Amino acid sequence: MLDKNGIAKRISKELKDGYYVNLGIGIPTLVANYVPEGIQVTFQSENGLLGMGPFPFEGEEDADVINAGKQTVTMLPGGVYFDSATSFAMIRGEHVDLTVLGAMEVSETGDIANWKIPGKMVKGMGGAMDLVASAKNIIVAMQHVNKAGESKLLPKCTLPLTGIGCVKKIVTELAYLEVTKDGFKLLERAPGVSTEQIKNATLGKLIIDGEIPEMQL
Amino acid sequence: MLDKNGIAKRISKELKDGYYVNLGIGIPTLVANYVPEGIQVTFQSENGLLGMGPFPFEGEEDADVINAGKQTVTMLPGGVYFDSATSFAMIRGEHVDLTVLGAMEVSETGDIANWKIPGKMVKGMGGAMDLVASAKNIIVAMQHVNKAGESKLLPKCTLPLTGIGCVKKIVTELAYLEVTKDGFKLLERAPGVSTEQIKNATLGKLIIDGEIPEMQL
Amino acid sequence: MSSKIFKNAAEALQGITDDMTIIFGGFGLCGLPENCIAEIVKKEIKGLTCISNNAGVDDFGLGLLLKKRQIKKMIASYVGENAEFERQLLHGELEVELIPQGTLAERCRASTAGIPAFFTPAGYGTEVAEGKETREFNGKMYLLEQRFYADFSIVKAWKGDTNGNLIYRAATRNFNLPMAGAGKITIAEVEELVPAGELDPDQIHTPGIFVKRIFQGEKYEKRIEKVTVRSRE
Amino acid sequence: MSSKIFKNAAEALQGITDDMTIIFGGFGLCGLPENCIAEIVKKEIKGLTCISNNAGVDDFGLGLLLKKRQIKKMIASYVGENAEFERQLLHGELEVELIPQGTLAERCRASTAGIPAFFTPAGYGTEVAEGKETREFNGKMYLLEQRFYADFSIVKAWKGDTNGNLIYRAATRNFNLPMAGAGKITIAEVEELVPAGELDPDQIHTPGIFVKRIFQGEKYEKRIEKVTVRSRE
Repeated sequence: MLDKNGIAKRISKELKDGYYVNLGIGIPTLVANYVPEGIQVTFQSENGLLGMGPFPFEGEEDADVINAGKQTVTMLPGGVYFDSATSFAMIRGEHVDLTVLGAMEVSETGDIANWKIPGKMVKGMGGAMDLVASAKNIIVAMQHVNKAGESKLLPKCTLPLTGIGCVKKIVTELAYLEVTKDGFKLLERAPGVSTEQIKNATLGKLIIDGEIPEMQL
Repeated sequence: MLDKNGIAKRISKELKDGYYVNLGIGIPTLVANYVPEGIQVTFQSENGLLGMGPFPFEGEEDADVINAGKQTVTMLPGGVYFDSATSFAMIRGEHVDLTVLGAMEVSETGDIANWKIPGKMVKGMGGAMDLVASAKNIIVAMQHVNKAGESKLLPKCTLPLTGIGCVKKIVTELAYLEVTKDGFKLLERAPGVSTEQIKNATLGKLIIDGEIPEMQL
Repeated sequence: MSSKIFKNAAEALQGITDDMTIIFGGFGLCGLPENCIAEIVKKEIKGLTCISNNAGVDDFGLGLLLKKRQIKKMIASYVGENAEFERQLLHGELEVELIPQGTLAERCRASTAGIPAFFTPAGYGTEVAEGKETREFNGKMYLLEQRFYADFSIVKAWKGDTNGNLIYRAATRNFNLPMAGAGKITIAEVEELVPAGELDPDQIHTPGIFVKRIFQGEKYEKRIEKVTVRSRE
Repeated sequence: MSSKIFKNAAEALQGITDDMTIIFGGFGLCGLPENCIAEIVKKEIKGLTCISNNAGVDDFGLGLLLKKRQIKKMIASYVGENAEFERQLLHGELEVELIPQGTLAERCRASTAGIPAFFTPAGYGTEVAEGKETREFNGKMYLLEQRFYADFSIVKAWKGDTNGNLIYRAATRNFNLPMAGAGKITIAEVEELVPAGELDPDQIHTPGIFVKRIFQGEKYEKRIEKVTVRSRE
């Protein structure tokens, strides 16, 4: 079973040299800590930064340098600032290679719900709808089941959608899965997790094709 | 009767303090030489200059600093360079206060034809169609009649159109006219030109309302 | 000679009255037109429709207008971090229209650029697309989104000159740039106002033609919403 | 590590083959990707559809490709100043599509920004509108115009860094900026290539994400189309 850092670490193995990557708030943000050695990855933040670095040292925080999560950050050498229209030109124009974001539900056809729970205060979709409608490559980082123990990998989303048919991969504490036209294809088991456990935690159609390898982190 | 400089001079009286102005090639360019004292006018060139100044001194021409007519120019202090998409955002977004351009024909409803003569080599419309479709205030600077002696102020244009219902004012060697919903309204006669001469040179509907004053230049 | 220069926020905001639609620059609390917001609170202008990426926090940014019940309708992409907002919304005291962030940015840019409408993929297949025209281009589905028609745009820049040219610093460019020019009248407040000619014409982010009024803000608090730091080893 | 840096035009142009659609930056002869154009002449690539504001003059710019009959179709806003162009057009050897300049700029920007189509007023009521959808917004008529789908964009900048970030000088920004990112692959040639980190992140005009390949041009002639000067009194 993976913890949050484990999920981030598994996702980081999908990073490729030269990639431009947009990381959502939460677990996705942790992916930046596990960029494999020897490759260069540039992080985009949709409020207008490319080449985002780590948090600033104490006392060096700058109100003018924040990320999309409104946290103080730094810029790496070679980075660039731009405006919000240009930022979404990058996203909508498919110049960003990989988007990693969290989800409340994912359907077996790749629909994603992550912005609204009916009856609860709605905070807004922020940039999520643009990101999922535009990205060539979307990986969802989330828990396999919700707090009530119900599967978040469903035949059909029950919550209001953020986007349709867009999720390509999912990494949870239990598994690494691909969304195919036939359903969720199990690619890897988290360390110490059985295929049976994953099957029990997945409500949407799960494809188990042969022996499923355990993740190498 | 006005010469080219006279036409430009009459048009310059329509400039107002604080105006942003786009001048077309030919007579319109001359308007820049007659900006009334005490007012500030900023010239926009659609290839990406705001705050365009005069031609450079001999030997100071810079290949990177040209206007939309591809002539070497200079920039005044406080000027700014920008890209073509931003330039036409200024034009289309009606941020330019006045556009002055030449024409081959203008109709009594304000249609303009100035880019194409069937059977002749077509050079293209350049920025003219954007300018005439967008400007709040368009003044046409042209000769009243063409080389064959035919009126260029017509009931209907015979040449392919550049834009429809857009011309607000016309200054020719003979007159200063306004395009109204009822036709060309004669506002001023050029020095030494009679109302009769203007009537004879105008094929479109001409409105002569009372005594027509002579231009003061 | 006409001048774009105004003495302070109070003078620059002339003409803003109740029930107008106003576009506000900034992202979160970053790059906010602080002086204009404070002045609108002071002027007690009410019934506003505000277009802004966020709604501020309880005691800063547009949160200050919310607290005084000056906002009738909020058009934004993300409105978390604000308890008073939630209270007014749940009690039906506030109208809210939520828009995908990229669509919001592009609608502002379209307003500035005289583009009345454009197609975008964001929100296709979701409730955002309800009632909107959809169309396929090159095998992908898109929705038609329209520009705004706002009375004023209020933006904040780092440096400005007397011609209205603006330069933003770091991540404060955000929505300020596409919003500069988006309203009928654009007001820019700047940290430093310099004479025309002092800014490099190659480095100006917003050409002055988009800005009708400019003033140097009295002071900038520049509050940070989430201070995140790492310790020095 | 992957790198965007190429040694010269010959290497940067890898993959450009006959019958492709290529977008070229520049306005007139100002801000032209001179080295790439020279190399395409040398490579004798044929049947090209070229999207560019102008078609060069007889012996410079895209005129060099015209002379060698490498262009099948020219998409531009203004094609005067070129006798060979006129000859080929009148003899039916060349296809031409003329587009209003602002529409051309916006279609390039839309291609970069993933906007498939937008409404614009330019050309309404003229032959440019023939066969196009028209619609009224807020009492004014507009046409629907679509983005391009080009194989390559080739742009020219003043300075670039190894991350692909670009800074243009003076009026050379023109079509280069909206075209950077408009093709499937964007190639930038620059007068000076510097290491990443040397350019001020606030002053970069084209963020490197839009540029896939970059090289420092061997030399720049920067020809002037019309030298206009005033004499010193």
